[in-house]
Amino acid sequence: MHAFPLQSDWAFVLGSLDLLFEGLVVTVALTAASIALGFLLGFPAGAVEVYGRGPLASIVETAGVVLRGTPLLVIIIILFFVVSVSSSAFVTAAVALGLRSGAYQSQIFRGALQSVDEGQLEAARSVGMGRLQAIRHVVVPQALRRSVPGFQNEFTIVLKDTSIAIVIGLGELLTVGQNLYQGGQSTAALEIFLTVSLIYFVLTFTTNRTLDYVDDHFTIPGGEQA
Amino acid sequence: MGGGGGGSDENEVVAGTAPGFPPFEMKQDGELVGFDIDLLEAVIDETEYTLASWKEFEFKSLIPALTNDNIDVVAAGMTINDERDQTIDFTDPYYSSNQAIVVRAEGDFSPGSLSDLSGHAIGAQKGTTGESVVQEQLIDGGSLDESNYNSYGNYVLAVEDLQNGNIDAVVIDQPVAETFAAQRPVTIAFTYETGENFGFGVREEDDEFTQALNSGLAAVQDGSTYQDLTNKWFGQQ
Amino acid sequence: MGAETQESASAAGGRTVRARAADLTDQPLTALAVAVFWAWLVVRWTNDFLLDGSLAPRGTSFFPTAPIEFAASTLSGVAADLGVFGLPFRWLAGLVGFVAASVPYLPELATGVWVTVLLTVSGIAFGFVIAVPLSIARVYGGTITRSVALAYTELFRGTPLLAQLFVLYFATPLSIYIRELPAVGTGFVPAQAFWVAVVAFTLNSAAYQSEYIRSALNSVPEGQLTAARSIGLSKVEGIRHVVLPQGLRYAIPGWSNELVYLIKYSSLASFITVRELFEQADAIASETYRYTELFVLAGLLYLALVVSASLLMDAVERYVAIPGLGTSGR
Amino acid sequence: MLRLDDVYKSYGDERVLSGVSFEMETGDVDVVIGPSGSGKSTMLRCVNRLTEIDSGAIYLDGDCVTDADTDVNELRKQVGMVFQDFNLFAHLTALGNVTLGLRKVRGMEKSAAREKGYEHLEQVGLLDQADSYPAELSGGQKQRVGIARALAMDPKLLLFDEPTSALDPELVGEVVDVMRDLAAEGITMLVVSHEMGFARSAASDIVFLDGGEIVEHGPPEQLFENPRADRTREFLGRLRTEHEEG
Amino acid sequence: MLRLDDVYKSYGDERVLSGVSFEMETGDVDVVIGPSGSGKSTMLRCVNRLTEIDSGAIYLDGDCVTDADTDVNELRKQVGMVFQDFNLFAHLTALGNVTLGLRKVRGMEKSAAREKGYEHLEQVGLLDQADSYPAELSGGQKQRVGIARALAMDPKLLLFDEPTSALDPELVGEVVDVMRDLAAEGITMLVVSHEMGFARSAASDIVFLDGGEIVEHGPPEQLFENPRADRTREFLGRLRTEHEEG
Ligand SMILES: Nc1ncnc2c1ncn2[C@@H]1O[C@H](COP(=O)(O)OP(=O)(O)OP(=O)(O)O)[C@@H](O)[C@H]1O
Ligand SMILES: Nc1ncnc2c1ncn2[C@@H]1O[C@H](COP(=O)(O)OP(=O)(O)OP(=O)(O)O)[C@@H](O)[C@H]1O
Ligand SMILES: [Mg+2]
Ligand SMILES: [Mg+2]
Repeated sequence: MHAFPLQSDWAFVLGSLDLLFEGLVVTVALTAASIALGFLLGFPAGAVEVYGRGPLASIVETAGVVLRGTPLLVIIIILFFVVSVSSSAFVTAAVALGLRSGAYQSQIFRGALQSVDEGQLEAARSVGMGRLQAIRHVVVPQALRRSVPGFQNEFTIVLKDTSIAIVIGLGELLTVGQNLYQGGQSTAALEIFLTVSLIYFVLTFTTNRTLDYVDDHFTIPGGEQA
Repeated sequence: MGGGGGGSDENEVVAGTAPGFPPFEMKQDGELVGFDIDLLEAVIDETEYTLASWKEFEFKSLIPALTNDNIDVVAAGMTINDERDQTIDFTDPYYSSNQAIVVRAEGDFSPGSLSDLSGHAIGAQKGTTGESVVQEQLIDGGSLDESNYNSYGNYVLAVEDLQNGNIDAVVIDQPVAETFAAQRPVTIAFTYETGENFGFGVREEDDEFTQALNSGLAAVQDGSTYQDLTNKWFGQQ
Repeated sequence: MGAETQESASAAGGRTVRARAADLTDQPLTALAVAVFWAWLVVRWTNDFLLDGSLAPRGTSFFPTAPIEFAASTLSGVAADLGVFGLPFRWLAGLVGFVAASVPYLPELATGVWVTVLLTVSGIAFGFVIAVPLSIARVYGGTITRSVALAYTELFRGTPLLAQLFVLYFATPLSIYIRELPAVGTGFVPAQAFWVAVVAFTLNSAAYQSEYIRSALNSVPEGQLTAARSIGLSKVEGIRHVVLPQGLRYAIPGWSNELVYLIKYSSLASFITVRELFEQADAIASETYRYTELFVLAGLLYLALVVSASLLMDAVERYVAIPGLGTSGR
Repeated sequence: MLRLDDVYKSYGDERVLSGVSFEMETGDVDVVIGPSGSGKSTMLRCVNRLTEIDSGAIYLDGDCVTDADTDVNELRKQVGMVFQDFNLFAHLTALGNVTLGLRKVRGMEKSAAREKGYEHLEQVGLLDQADSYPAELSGGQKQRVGIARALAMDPKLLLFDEPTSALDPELVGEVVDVMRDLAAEGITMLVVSHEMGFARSAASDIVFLDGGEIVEHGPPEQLFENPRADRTREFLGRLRTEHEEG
Repeated sequence: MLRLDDVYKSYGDERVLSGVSFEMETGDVDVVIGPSGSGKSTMLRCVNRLTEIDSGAIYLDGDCVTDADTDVNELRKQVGMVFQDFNLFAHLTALGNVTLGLRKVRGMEKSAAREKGYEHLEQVGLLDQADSYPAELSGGQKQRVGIARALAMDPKLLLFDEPTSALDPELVGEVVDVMRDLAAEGITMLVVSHEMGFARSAASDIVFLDGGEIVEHGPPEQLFENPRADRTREFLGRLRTEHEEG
């Protein structure tokens, strides 16, 4: 077998932490922007899929199927080179991730809305609330709580998938890492990848724990179901 | 200038490159540096245009980025060839390079010509001349099976895989090969004369800008700047 | 009572979910398109891999492009003649032109689809084998097995797949071992990079699958295991004969999602030189600069794969359905 | 006050109500009994239009409520409903359950709604549990919150659909006691229930529904002691052997 | 045949059984009654060791079953259990539910297991429903499958934990009839139930449990007509008003 091909160069990685941090900031900003856009698209889309009918519902469903069926890599490339939504790599990546996340968030919210017992809606209607009122005051508050675990998953996925923005050269964490070992100063590729992975891991782990905490905080005492 | 560069000024241009191609362009301490970078800046200084900023892409994304007005000029060690010329235009050549065939230093595989490569696993960087050489001279000629060719997003990964033993040779631009040979346990087995030239890539319709770059380039080459930059970036040879 | 309401509510929810997926996938047009897609693939693969190009030389399309191109130019001619009113024809011409431009690339993309399918199927299948014990360890294991399983899951879900691919391929000697194996890299058996990708997808997917299965196991009412134990089955037997058969059925919808995810994420294997669908499209595009056609085409092929997978999983779910049990129910 | 006039209702091919007519006066407590699937719940749900009827008409205080242009939300303010499985709003406390309608439907101020909410929780003996969430309450307590929620809207008529059948035998008493109190206060109620104790002591009339038709309708003494129809006798006989045998 | 000897059991700080001792003979049918939370289910579950006791001992046919080295799977073959909410295996047909234990525990051949399975389904009057899945059965039918499942293992003793309390009033009869038949066949049963009809007509003894202690234990006539303890009288009084009042 060949000698282990990668030379160990942790000092280089340590010296480059400030650069990695800049990449991290881009990663976090991109995640936040994409999740927010995804929520703005996904929540109404989920509601339309549950309560909507007619052409709007089928348009939303079809768009969801297409977005969920296409690899993010392809979506990003198409948005950047074919449709050219923006000359900014950041905006393009945020739109691509946001659209796709919206398609998935719509499913999370749809599932959560549907899991609220039919009787809740009936009970709300039978004290005289209108349909929208009943959805707004009774179904949505319960559904949002139930969607926390799915949302947590989605958050993790988006955070990690920001790394795919490397294909349009966005200077996020992984791109910065790649540039480091491709700069001719050091070939510490493994060290860089391990470091970058560790940073991602810490990010996902802490966000998940935070969201767990949020989940606990909003949990209705004694369980979810009446 | 043409669209997307983002410069509000008519004469501001945005340049695109693909770092990871030392010594032509790479990132050091977060800064974009290299021969192409210095050269294009010097050339543009000679014109009435100003360079607003640099944008970074993967190499293969540069041409679509140019045609989509994301950038106005490509400076990325890009070889002038017919296929590219159908899509974009090039300035006059600013550097001549051949392809080097790089193998493991301690390995027993030491090819002397392209035909020796047949039956071996070969790598190159996606979208580069090296890839075209493998494609046109070997695969299309039937001496190399398609499945024996690996294409990489970047030279560094190709050389990594060469050291790993997954491929037996990498086809790569000569100056870059020399940089690697100096740093890694790899060596240049032979060079393949393509007589290829690097040029800056520009949009087909931007004739005015192309002419400006050409005269700027001539000015830089006539003065001492070009020689200074060659010494700075290829000095160790 | 509470548990029962919850159960039936989620069952009802599950039914609607399925019904909706079926709405889209049950349309005869979709089914027809998927059938044509697979017929083409199977013929193509047979021709390329088994018959050594006897129907059509490898890399050459089954369909001639000239007539389609002709149709496109005729249509745009008509559009030009009609002026403003020619818009629909211009659209149609664009569409037909797109088809004409795409046809020559289809054979090479079909090879990419083969690799993508093989990668996905191996990843999901091997991943499943790891995921079942992993999820059982999470639900029924002791402190140690539980934490080992948890650590595994957190590690593989917490780091980017791209990084996992990189580490496995460039930083471990895995590819060196694999390339010594017989048949690797010959005929329709892909080379070592592919198998490294299979390992990565297996390890990664096992983590995700185990989560889906775990929550499905949790949704099997506790009373089921109690009842199993009260007729004298041991804990392991009770899990094996009572909890798993139900839990795996509950897991089907989540598991289908994971399959779809894997189809799409398999495009990341291009990063370590695997010539799957995306890499194939990308390689052709960087040669021909027909980015639009190739990426849209690749997107459509992925979509076809994803829709096929949903149809398949719908069928599986219907096939194993038991009245009143979770997913598709009565 | 409430009048059903030849009401028909089918689900698909299955006829569930076929020509149901009956009437009750303000202050009446009518108890509906009948075998499972006979259409009891459906009849109740038609009154507040959770289910739409196919033909016939339903009048509340002389107004036809089954007209297409009746405001259903307005109607439902006047007709409270208590469900078999409570359907309390799971994300709200007992007080929240009672006040949600007051605030969102009646548009009451928060403090006024709270005050009225406490009043009705007291009425069902649950002042202590005002801040508990549904999951923290026993079945009997849940159902009493359900009753308070309906009462808070000051309905003209209260509908109960098997309010005790989801309760443990020992908790039934709590809810029956509350219902008995309401009856004594003169609140008009239409109750589906097989609690014979309640039916005998509090009902003005018993309605026996079978196969979507009213088989017999009369005061409890008559219907229990001296049923006219054979079907009624048979049904009562079955109820009795199960509950009181031995 | 079954003897509990000073059995104690706590969950955390909460004592659930405190010094329970009693005995029953082969062929006996003992019915356990008592308020909610008094430890009835816990006592039953201790007998087949679904719950472990803290101290004391339980003997089945003279063998101590609460020894650490007793084979619990062996024990559970001898002690069948019927659950309040049935706990039928949701993925198996009625027949599959009955035969799973025969095949996987007893190691019987498929055909022999089927034959025996059909036999026991017939015993509970469900031969027709052998191929139905639990979700396709009514509550009463589900519970009868539960009984057949337990019977198929030929247990020495059958435990019933409130086998009818999850059933609609009209379906209770089905299950009570089957239990009465089993009692008549001389099968030893320990039954937690408040079905007074069954208790009066089929029980050998009634056990009244309250606060984790056996308050009274005796034949039904004595316990129902002439209870010695005040607590028993009070509890029976409450049961009666609810079920038979009016
Ligand atoms: N939404 C519905 N869709 C189809 N059929 C229904 C629906 N609701 C009720 N039914 C059918 O109508 C019939 C009468 O149902 P209903 O619930 O009114 O009976 P019920 O007398 O309340 O019975 P139970 O005592 O079991 O509650 C039943 O056969 C039932 O299956
Ligand atoms: N697994 C457990 N963990 C903690 N406490 C428990 C557990 N099981 C039962 N208990 C408690 O033990 C006490 C007795 O419970 P048990 O179920 O035996 O009562 P029961 O007489 O069967 O009541 P019911 O009539 O409501 O079924 C209750 O206070 C209960 O909360
Ligand atoms: Mg009903
Ligand atoms: Mg109990």
